[in-house]
Amino acid sequence: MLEFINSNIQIIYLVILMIFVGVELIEKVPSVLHTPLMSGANAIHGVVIIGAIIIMGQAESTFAIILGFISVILGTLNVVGGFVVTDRMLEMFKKKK
Amino acid sequence: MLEFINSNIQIIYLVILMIFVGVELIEKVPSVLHTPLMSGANAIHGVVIIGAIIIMGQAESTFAIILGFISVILGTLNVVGGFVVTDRMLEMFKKKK
Amino acid sequence: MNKEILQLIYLVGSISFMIGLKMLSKPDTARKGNLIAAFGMTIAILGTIFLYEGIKISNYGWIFGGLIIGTLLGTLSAKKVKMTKMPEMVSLFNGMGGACAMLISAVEFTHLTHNHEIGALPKGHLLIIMLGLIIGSISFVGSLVAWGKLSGHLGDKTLKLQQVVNIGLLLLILGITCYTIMVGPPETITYFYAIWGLSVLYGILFVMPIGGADMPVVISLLNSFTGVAAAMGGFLYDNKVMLVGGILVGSAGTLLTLVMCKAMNRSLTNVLIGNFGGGGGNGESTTSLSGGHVREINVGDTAILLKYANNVIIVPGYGLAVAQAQHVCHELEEILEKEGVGVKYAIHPVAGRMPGHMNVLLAESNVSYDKLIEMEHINPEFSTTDVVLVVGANDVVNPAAKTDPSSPIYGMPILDVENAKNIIVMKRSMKAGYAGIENELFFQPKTSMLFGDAKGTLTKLVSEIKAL
Amino acid sequence: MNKEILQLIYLVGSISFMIGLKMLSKPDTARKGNLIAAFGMTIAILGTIFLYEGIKISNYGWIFGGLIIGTLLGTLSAKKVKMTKMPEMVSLFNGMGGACAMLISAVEFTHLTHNHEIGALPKGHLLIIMLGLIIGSISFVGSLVAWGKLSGHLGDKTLKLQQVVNIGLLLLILGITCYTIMVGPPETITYFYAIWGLSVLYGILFVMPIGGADMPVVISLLNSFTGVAAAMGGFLYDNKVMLVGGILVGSAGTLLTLVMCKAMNRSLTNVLIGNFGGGGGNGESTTSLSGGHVREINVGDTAILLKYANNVIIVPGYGLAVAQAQHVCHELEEILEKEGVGVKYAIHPVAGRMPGHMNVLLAESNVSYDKLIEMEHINPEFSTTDVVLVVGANDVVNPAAKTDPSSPIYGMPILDVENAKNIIVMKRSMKAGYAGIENELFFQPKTSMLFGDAKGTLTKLVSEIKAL
Ligand SMILES: NC(=O)c1ccc[n+]([C@@H]2O[C@H](COP(=O)([O-])OP(=O)(O)OC[C@H]3O[C@@H](n4cnc5c(N)ncnc54)[C@H](OP(=O)(O)O)[C@@H]3O)[C@@H](O)[C@H]2O)c1
Ligand SMILES: NC(=O)c1ccc[n+]([C@@H]2O[C@H](COP(=O)([O-])OP(=O)(O)OC[C@H]3O[C@@H](n4cnc5c(N)ncnc54)[C@H](OP(=O)(O)O)[C@@H]3O)[C@@H](O)[C@H]2O)c1
Repeated sequence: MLEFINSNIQIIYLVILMIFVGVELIEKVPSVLHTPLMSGANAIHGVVIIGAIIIMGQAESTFAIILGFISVILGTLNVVGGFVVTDRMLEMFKKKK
Repeated sequence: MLEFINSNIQIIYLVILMIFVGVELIEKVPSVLHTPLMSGANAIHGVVIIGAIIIMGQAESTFAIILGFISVILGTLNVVGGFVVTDRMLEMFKKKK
Repeated sequence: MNKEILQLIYLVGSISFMIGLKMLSKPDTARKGNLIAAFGMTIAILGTIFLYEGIKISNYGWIFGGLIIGTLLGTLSAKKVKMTKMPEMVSLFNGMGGACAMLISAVEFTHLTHNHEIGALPKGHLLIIMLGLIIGSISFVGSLVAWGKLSGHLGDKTLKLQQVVNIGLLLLILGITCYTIMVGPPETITYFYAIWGLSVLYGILFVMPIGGADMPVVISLLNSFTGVAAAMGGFLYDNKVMLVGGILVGSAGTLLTLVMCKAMNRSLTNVLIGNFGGGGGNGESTTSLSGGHVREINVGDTAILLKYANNVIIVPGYGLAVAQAQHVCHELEEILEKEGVGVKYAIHPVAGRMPGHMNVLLAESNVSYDKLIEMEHINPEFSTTDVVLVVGANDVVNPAAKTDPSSPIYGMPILDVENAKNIIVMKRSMKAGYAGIENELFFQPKTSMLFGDAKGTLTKLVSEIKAL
Repeated sequence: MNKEILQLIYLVGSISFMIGLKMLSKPDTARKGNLIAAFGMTIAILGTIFLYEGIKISNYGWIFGGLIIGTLLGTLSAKKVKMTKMPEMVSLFNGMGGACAMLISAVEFTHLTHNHEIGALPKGHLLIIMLGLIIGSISFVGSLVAWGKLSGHLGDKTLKLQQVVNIGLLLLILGITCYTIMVGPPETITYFYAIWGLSVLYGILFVMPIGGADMPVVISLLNSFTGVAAAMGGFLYDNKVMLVGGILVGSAGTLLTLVMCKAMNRSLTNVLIGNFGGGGGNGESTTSLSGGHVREINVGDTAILLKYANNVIIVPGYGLAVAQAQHVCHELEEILEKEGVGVKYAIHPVAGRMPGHMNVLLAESNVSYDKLIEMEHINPEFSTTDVVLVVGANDVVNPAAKTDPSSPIYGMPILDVENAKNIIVMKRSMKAGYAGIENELFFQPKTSMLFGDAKGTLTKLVSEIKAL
């Protein structure tokens, strides 16, 4: 345990700081923005697509190619759909006369 | 440059995240708390005392011992004085009937 | 060299996620923040494709193919979805992310078993892969179920002892995972697929019993799950941008879930495990517990009351969304404004079935943003208001939240409509709202009920006022 | 093993700094937050003493000696300092931290030159050490100067071409530093001491010309400097807790500085380089530009006005602090309350000479926290207030901030005292306040001036009201 903590101390600091940043960013959000924010965060975790690209890029067997291809599509859906939907929601909030 | 960034990438992430945390924490602070907060932050940077302890602990020459001793005293002043002053200020803010 | 540049790109991407999320949390900058995050994502993706070491040239076709298909499908569905179907859409996209994390784990597991002896698999890697698999699967299947419920394809189904089964299942999954990692038995591969299957099952059982109306909370929770699953990818590939994106969303999503629960005055456990207490008043009744009587009003009288009022506050609720009455509601507002009546909307944070539901809905029908006043700011104004028009809202105007400690919604902040001179409530019947409890407001002397579907009634109201 | 435990202690310490700072930014939790940060500091210090590798047994005496002396001196001076002298004290403690960072750099430099050939010193280390030296020295000397100014030992001294000299000096320092690090000349040691000396000089010249009243902003800036200097120590020893503490304070301090400037409607550059524009109205005049006249009132009439008012708002300003009139002000409040007059205090964010100055001052005299109302909340109340008593405030009630775009304070939010039925202004003369500009408020028909030292006048007022 102690050993594990020590060999990963940098990552542990990073993770703790990130959690802090995430929490701080949300604390101030007005309730009107809850849904767009949820949707924007949803798009951001689509960064998992990078993992999909990596496995796709290294795939050799048909199994890996098929799964990789599917996961690239799914990841892209998450990213693109997420950002577009968020943008559409936020478009509605712009002040109108 | 590129090389430097790469060999210190973890630290760079750490520093950026910390800056973010610092900024986020302050953004919400009501003006009443500016002075206590400044004073509390002042106490926290007294963590430099740890450096003073390290040089003191390893000191061999008289020069190092004297400078180390002075810096331990100065650092302690910063830490202890800082926290006590902050506490005194905040004590005043507690609700009174 | 490539590697160094890629690191730098990831750094910029990570920062753009943080800044984007920060800007997303303020109304003025939200839209720009979304674009910044999208920019960071784009460079991170392109950087990975062109600079990541070990991507085989022959696979570029597949990668771009997948990207193009995903982009087309994603853009199309995101563009054409109706505003009221947003939560479903978000849930679906979230599920895609979960599935992606799940598949990555599956592929990486086969790599792992290829390159190492079973029984000598590196424990750290295995743990990360399995966590990614479990969380990703739960998020994937859970999101699909949530989507099904929101769009009405699935009802609430509760097995007997549901909670016991769920907890048992979760323990079983974790147990097998620990055993597999620690001991590294020869059947590791079998166990891996067993864990996968059980996780999928758990995803279904986890979301199935939760009330359809609680879905926004659940979606937010699953959103943060997918974030954590993405972060596992970050650990796996030692990839900072995945780590930052995943963990940011994981922590922000968790807090957002709690904030949403708080706005409804329910605990997360309450949402996940129990449904509301008695649900007594679900039947209809026209006399209240305290003996008050219901006073009905017709469209003609309402029209007169509204036309000659100085100021009117409209309180929209879930019923407005059900009836899709936002456009005619805006029409009513315009006509009244033309007659010199001041009209505002009172927006309760949890009116409707998702946070900001009313804002999104009314914005869709071009209601000016300045007219949407949040609860804290509008509450003091009710006492000087001539007419309050409650359109399909119920719980958010229920005074029991303030007066009756035994009520399930006790403590939830509500709109103080009962301070106004006249209150007109539009709904179809005397049935209860989401919380399933009776509403004393409907029996108060100042309140009149205008029964009927919100859209129909509002349309009639508009033509009546025009005719006056 | 020791090393591992120490890492863990540092981790806990770092987290406690973050949590402490977070709690410090909310009124309810501020005090606890301070204690949590202090706890984290304590374990980090003790951990270093007992677990750091390479601390010689023979030096424990010195270490504990230093700690004990520092603790005694620190506690004593912090306990007995007067509340109004707080900014001085903070400045002094900040200077100690800067000096500590500076000395560490000096010692580490001698280590470096011991262990390496001159000319082959490791560049990275050298850079960190020099930055620590420069920033630490500036912070140390600058804080001392700020302390001197605040406590009145030092006046404002501006050389001709001060800004040019300062910038030149800074460039010189940076130039020598770069040269020394890059080239590694044989005179490295000489250059090092030259840099040290020049930094000390820069610290003096940097703070000297800045107006005494701007010191709180400067202290906040120097505070963040010390944070950065501490972070250099973190890099030097690869010590995470120093890094976290230093950088947190560096970034939080910088933002705090900007927030403080914003509350005064001045830019940081403005504070650091220029003094206020014309400073025209610094002489006395009894007719305003727009022709209004000053109406005087005596203590007797004021007493009657106050006693028979329904509600009174007291607006404290810098003059209250100068006159040390907070206790008698509280006495006045109590007497009025006893007579059935509702009394509140209107707190402007930058009234006085440091943020929260008025809160600290009034709290010292036991004024209840509930009676101190912040600007945004009290502004709507002025229109229903019978008497506003302005005690030694000037700029914060100057309507020019709202009406005169050419005024140096234009755009600063102010207290809307001119909406009240009667305004009584207590000050010694018609002289201007901090911004050096005339105040139309004093010439308005509803305003009466009550000249004299705040403490004396308030004391008379109290006995007059008692006698009535
Ligand atoms: N916003 C969120 O994030 C969120 C998420 C989950 C749960 N919730 C919960 O949802 C509730 C929201 O309160 P609310 O006041 O907006 O809604 P509500 O309490 O659910 O009441 C909605 C009312 O609208 C009426 N209605 C339904 N269809 C209608 C139609 N076509 N025309 C006219 N009226 C119609 C219903 O009465 P009839 O059947 O008699 O017509 C019902 O009483 C709260 O309890 C909240 O905690 C909110
Ligand atoms: N709070 C901060 O952080 C901070 C920091 C730096 C600068 N500032 C600046 O300081 C100003 C604060 O505004 P303010 O309204 O509080 O103060 P002010 O504008 O400086 O005015 C103070 C007034 O008090 C009077 N006074 C001085 N000694 C007195 C005594 N013994 N008895 C009675 N009256 C006395 C002076 O007039 P007489 O000489 O006629 O008596 C003076 O006009 C703002 O301009 C702000 O930007 C604030």
